[in-house]
Amino acid sequence: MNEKLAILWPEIFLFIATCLVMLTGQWPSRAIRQLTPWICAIALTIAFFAAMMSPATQGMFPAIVPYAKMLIAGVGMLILFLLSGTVDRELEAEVDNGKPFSSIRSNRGEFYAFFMFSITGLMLTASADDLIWLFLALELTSLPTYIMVAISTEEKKSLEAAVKYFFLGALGAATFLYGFALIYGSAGSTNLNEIAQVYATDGISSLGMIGLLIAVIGISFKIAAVPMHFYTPDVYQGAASPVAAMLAFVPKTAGFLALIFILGTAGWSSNGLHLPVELEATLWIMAALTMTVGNILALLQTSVKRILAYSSIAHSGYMLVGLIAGPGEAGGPFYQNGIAAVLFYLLTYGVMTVGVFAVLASLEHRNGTEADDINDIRGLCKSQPVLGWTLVICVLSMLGFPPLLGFLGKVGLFTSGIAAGQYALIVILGINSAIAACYYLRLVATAYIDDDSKSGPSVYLSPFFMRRVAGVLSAIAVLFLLVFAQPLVNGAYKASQYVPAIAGEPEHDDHHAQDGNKVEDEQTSNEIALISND
Amino acid sequence: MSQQTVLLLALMIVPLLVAMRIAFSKNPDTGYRPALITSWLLMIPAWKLIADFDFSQGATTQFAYSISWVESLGLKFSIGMDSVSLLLILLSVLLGPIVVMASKTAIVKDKRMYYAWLMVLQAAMVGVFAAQDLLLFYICFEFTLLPMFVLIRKFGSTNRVAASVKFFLYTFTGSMMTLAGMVYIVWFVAQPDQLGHWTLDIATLTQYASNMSMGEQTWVLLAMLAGFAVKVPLFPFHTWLPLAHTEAPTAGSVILAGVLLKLGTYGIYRFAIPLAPTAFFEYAPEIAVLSIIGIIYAGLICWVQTDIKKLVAYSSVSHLGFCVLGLAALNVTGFSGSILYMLSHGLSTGGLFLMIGFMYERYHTRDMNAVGGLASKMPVWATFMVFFAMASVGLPGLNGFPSEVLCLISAFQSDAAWSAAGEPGAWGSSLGPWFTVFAGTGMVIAAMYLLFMVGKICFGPLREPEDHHPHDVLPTDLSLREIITLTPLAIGCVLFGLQPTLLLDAISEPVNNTVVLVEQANGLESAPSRIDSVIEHADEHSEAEITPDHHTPEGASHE
Amino acid sequence: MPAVLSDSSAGHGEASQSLAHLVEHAAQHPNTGPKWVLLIVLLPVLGFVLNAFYAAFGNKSKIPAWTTIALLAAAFIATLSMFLSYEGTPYTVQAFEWFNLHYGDKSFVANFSFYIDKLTILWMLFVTGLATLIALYASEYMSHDIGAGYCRFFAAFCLFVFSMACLVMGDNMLMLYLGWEGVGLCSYLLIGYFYKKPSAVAAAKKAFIVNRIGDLGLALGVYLTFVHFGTIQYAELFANETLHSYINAAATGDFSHIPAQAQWIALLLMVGAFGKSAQFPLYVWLPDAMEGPTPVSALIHAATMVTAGVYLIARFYPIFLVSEHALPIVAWIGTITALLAATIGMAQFDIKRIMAYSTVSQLGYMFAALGLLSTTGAAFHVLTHAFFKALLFLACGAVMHGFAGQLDLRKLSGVAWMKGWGIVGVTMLVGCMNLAGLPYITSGFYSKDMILAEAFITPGYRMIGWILVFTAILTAYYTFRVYFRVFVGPEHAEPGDEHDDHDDDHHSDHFHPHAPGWAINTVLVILACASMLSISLAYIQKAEHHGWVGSMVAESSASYHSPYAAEAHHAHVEHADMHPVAGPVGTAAPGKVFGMDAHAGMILVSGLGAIFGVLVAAYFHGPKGWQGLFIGGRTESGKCRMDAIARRAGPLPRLAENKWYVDEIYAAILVTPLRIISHVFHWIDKLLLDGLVNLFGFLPRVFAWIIRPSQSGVLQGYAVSMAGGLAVLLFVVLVIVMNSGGAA
Amino acid sequence: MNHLNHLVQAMDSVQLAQMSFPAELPQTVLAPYLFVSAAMFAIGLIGFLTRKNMIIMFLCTELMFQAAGLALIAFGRHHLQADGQTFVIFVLCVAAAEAAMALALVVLLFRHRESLSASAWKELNG
Repeated sequence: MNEKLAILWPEIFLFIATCLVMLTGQWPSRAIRQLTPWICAIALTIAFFAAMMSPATQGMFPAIVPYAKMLIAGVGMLILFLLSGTVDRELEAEVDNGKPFSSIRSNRGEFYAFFMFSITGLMLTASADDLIWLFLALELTSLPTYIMVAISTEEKKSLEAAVKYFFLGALGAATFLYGFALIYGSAGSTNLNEIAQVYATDGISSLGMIGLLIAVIGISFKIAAVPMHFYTPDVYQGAASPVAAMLAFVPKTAGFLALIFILGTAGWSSNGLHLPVELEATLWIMAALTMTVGNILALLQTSVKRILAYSSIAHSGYMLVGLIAGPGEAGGPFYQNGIAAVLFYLLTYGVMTVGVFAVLASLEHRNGTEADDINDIRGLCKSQPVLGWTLVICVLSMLGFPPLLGFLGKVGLFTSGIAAGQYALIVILGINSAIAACYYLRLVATAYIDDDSKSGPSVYLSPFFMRRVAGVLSAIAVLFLLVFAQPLVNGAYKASQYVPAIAGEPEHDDHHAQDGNKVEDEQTSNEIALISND
Repeated sequence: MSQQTVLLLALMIVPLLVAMRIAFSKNPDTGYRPALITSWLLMIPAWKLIADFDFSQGATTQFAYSISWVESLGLKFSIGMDSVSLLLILLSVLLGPIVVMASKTAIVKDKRMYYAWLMVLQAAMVGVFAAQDLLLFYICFEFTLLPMFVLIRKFGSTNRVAASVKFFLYTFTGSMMTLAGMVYIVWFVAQPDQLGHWTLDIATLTQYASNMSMGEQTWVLLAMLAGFAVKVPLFPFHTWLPLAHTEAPTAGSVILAGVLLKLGTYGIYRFAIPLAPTAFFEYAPEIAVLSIIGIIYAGLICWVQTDIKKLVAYSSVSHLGFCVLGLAALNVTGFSGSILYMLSHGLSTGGLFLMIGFMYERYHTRDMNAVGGLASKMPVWATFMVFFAMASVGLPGLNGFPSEVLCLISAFQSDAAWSAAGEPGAWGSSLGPWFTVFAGTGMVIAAMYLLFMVGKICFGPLREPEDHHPHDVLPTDLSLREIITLTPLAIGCVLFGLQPTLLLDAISEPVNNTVVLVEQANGLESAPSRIDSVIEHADEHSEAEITPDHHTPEGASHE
Repeated sequence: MPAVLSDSSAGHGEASQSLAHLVEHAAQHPNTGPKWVLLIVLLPVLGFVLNAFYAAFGNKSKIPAWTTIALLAAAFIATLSMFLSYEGTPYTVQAFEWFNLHYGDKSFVANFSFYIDKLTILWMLFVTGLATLIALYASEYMSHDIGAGYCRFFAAFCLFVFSMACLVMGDNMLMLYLGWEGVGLCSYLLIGYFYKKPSAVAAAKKAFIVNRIGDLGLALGVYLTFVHFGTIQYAELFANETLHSYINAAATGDFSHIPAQAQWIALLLMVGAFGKSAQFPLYVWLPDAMEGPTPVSALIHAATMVTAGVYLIARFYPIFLVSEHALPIVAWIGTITALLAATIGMAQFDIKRIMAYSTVSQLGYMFAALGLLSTTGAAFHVLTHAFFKALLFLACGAVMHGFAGQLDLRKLSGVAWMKGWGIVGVTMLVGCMNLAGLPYITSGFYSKDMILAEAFITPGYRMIGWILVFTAILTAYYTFRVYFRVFVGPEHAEPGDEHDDHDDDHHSDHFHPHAPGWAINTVLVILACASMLSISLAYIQKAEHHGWVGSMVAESSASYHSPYAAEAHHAHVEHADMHPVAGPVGTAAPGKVFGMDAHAGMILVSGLGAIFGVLVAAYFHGPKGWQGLFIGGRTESGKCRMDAIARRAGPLPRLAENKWYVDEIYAAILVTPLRIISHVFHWIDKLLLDGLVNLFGFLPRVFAWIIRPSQSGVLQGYAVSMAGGLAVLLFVVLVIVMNSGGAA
Repeated sequence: MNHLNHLVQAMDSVQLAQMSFPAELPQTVLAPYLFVSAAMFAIGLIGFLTRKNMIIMFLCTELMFQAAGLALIAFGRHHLQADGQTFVIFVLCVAAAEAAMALALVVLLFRHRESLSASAWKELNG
């Protein structure tokens, strides 16, 4: 119990902060109202360090928690900056004009609270070891985002986005819930480790396999993978850019963590280092379709947000390759560890995409509507050099242009895919990166090169400084982490360490003896040995 | 970290710093002066490097420097150079001031952007040739795309958007495959029954790669060629080049022809051949056939061009065919010849592009029907034009000739049929006389189209566009600056033509090593004296330096 | 008979060894010659550089000419002293390393160094000598270009001499190739000298490209030599044991043991020779080359460059000997060319072109000589021809210069009688007599006779002999046709349209020809004397060799003594009858002419033939009176007896005048198809290849258009797609699993 | 540790179950439950796909949730565990939360467009 508590400190801090935020957000005095985001920031910081301290757990992914939560807290911080000023804009304006503050009309409290809830849910997903927990965490992650989409702007399109997102989300949730049910039915336990144990011992029954498939496909709604991707562009376009950025990162991360756990139960150990053929086939098709569909549909878009939405679909496709490749042999190096590649790529993707959305978020038309059309960023490098370069850097990084951060992430996927023998998939990945280059280059060229500056700038800086800070921070991160990528890669590698369940109880020891070169391994094995003794 | 290493680093870093300095300057029209000064100053470290390079051990990686970057990926920032890299680096450094000077009047707006990217390109090119780490090579290899993309997209002529996109996407697609192939090799070498750990060090990889099975090598070769053949460009993959060349600004064309195309052949020489020796040996005839088709096909296309820049662009397709032919011959003559070609082609074709650029600045057309007979109006220009055309025809005594001869001989002597007939000359892959005969027609065709070009643009009655009015800055004939720009190239052409043996000596050892590598991988018996001599060298080296960067390929010959 | 075989083959064994012996020293001690020999090469280079500077600084005087003349004269003197100081063993002098590629036991070495033996000296003597003279001539002839192209002309002129020197003196095949292409370049630059004239540009291009075709053959020959013998340096090559074993085998006509590689070398080199020396089928460039200034035509396209092919074959005679088919082909091609060119020459009206075709024809004789195993004959004819053909061209040039570019023999008459043209007339007569080969008094007669005789001596070539005799008659005819039409008879001259826009000072209404100045006359006189004096060369050292030239050739790699000739000579001297001897064309007895010794017979036949040709020319073209030898009937410039016959002869004259439409045929069967193919390729590239690329680039968008409707924006639609997708996915996976067989 | 706890939980859940049900549920009896739950899921799905009214669509999702719930209970009973039921409790809570959210959302939407039809909202597409 208490060792489970030990890894939950970040969530606890976040929850406390959430409760505070609900109050302060509605507070009549502006000073305190404006504390709200800072409280979140402090909480995220604390959570970050708490995550850093959190110990290794037992089970399949003993070390994933710290990295995952630090990643979430880190990118969450960027998103938090980005979210500033999303809601209550008119309200505050009125207050400036001397109107009294009416807490009824204020959304700030809920908004930040929902954000914190979502982040909390995400962290809980990272530390989940039980189907129930996983289900609740996923729902906690996604439910608040529905509302955030709805209230992110005053326009109708947000509502449309919200309704689509909500209903389809419910559908997806129902789907993977049903999958969970079948898994539980087949394994007779809701604890992931035990499920893995059962599957390892007496094989995966076809009931369980169906459950796994349905669960995987259901969860793929969160990562916006084919065939569950349809909502993505509409929702991203409908939501305000900051929220869209959050949607690009938070549910995706949750989905991938959940997928890692679910697939972990099935294990990457059938016929060599592969998933069971059904799962592998499913994911293979999903990966191939996802990247292709995402990229080619992005080619036709004129709305930057839609382009980013489709590119986020494509990136999910890339990351699925890592999932298929799996962690490789126990204690194997980074290059053959697809999970590590995915965890690293999640980080890089989060940073890059926040950067691009931040640029969009810090531009707006005269009437306050935010920039979206590709012509809005034309000649940005001239009119707004900082934003322009942020855009260029982050987009190039998304394109995987060497040597930027995105390239390193992609290399990880390449190596793991090759090591897992998924050559066809890697070729598809390569071709898709080339297709993607087409529209990423369009963005770069529009912002940087093709400035036929006949018409003056159609967009203006939005008054929220923190958004630009978020953008610049992520751009800097893309450049800075590219030089100092090693600790991150290494962190991802450590986090991805996978302890496959072994048929039958007693063999724990010698199993761990045979790849006992990792510290985490040893302490887990000791604990397990201790348990199995008494 | 020795002083030379610092200089080598300077060759890469100084341009980058200057690029930043230019990019962050307030005035959008600065850049020419700093870029010019830098590119001239870079000559100093370059010559120092040449002076300090120990040519007696040309195959050894000298001035090596390595610092870990992403250990988990095995990615190191590790640079150094053997004689081949050294020469190619020199070529890129030499072209630096030339392209800058050539751009003075051609670029009128956004100079800041232009010269900044030119400097970045400079750094990237040096990086490609200096890289001793597979991934680092790939990074620089790819990175050259971006500056070129900007140069074409921003400073190109009418059809620049399409050109830039095609250039970028075509090469990018190919090199993604290359990346996959390279990763496969690294993964293979990392297998426990091979080296056993993940390394990206080229020399180390070279030792183990040949253990791959034929099938594996074939796929790897295809993957790598996908990138390199597009870059060269080899026959069916060349269509991006004429477009890119015609649309690019003069400096862009010069660099493209001078260095960027060589990345492809360099990649084949440095990676495709040593990392997939058996497969390359197996498919050398097919590759050679492609290159020969390229020679003839592109040559004939040149013959019917009216756009002079397109003509020269196709001519480089045709010329690079010889280069690849030499590589496909897989013997010392071939490798020497085609490395010579890499170096010399840049001078003559670069010169031609400069000439065209200077003409274009004055007449704003590339159509040889609209403008021609300029000899009577611009004699100096015409003289240079004829000179570079002749260099490009491969006139003996000028730069084109030695490389061409060696490439053709190499194909001629490398024929299994020779040895089957018990006749001398059998050596290398199985190409044979017919390859030389057909490739040789390229000589005639080259004469055909280049004289056609010269005859139209230089000779005959003077033809000018109706709306032609003299340039407001430039004189009618070449200005002093332009002559100064051309002179180094012209001198280079003559030196290459008269002193190829200096270069041949410089590169002989690495070339010999590569040949030995290929022969051993294919179990060919090769002149024992050769192997012995090379192995001694190897021993000297292994005493000289033990660090892993300094594995020479024939290290493999020890086990 | 076997006895004969054996000892003759033994004799040949000695022969090959003598060659080995000759080059042995040079092979073992390379680069031991005196360095000052390099001057011969360096002085022209210096001239080139200086002239380039003059051009750069816009010199407007005759200084370029004087510089050139001085330097070339110096080069000639250097050559002369090289000749005088030659001790009988070849040596090499190295300027610097050029190609030096060692790999293991092989090595590809071709240094920038020079191989001096008597063949080299022979060629260099007349190259530098004539170059000096013609430079002097040009200094006046080109004077109307002073300030414009003057420097350019002399720069190219010097460059040519340099290239020619490399060609002749180079000590390896790559140096020869360098010179080979170098002279090609210079002829390109000089033919295209009047670059504003499209015809000149076209001619220059044609010359270069046709030559380039030959060069390809040469290059391949060089490569094959390297592949087969492992060296391309003369000394090593000629000392090569393999080669000698081949020679000894071939000497008895036994080619069965000589590998095809070795036999191919000669065939490939031959192509190069045909290109440079304007042999059929590659001769078409030479007549067009007359677009260049006349001195150029005289030096490059008559005297020196075009003999490079002869030099090539002579230099590599050992290699040609070991190829079964090479020499016969050379002989026949030479003969065909001689005849064809002569027939065309007969029908031309442009005197310069007539000279051009006669050049082609005479080159044909030289090749025939080489094919007929008489290197001496070839070399001798090269030498004599160099003098009298240069003379003829320069005389024609003087006319052209004086009559504003008028070259049509129908529009000129009696030039010799005009004021100041006497020297031209006389020297022209000398040249014509030599070309016609009038017996005993002309050097052309002796050199030609040597060739004809060989044709009859060498078994199996009698046919060639008769063709060449017939050609000799034609030669005499068309040569004197020119003389009788242009230089004698009633004085008449129409000015030509200026061939270049430089001096339009005089026009037809008040046209007065300006007679040649001292420089031209001097040169003409010198050349006339030279071509007469070179008769003596036939007699010097006649005893041991075929004259002086023979002695020169005998101490070089071109040295070859035809066993048939030897037997014939032996029989002639001993008054014995001839025995069959073994030789390259098999074992047979040497031939006779009308039962007498071939030489004696030929003196009669060819002498009479020449006289007959002259008489015919006189009858048809000669003016009334003694100028027409009393048989001529021409009274005005435009008309002559020939016209009537030509009219009656039907299409033949027109065909001949239009060069048998060879150019047109080439255009039809080679150039046009090639252009069509090129255009096809161009479109293939544009549409097919680039189209495919664009298609692949476009394909993603197409797919996007196809699947875009799935993003309808309707909630239900999405839901349906999701559910459908899920179902399809599960189904596909089911199928896959079924196929792979292993459901978990 | 938590293995231990879990064993304990499993133990008393078994006892608890045996108090109410003497014997564990055999496959033959389990099957109908699963069939019903599958049917519910299918009905919910079809309803979701066919009906335009957003409230009804939402109810259909509820139906699908409960289908999963039913399956969970059946399995829990089958394995003689309380986990199934526990899970269902949570599912119910989440469903409730979603219901609240859904109604709020629907009301909001209805305010903007006087219609409950989901197909009224299709500006964002492509």
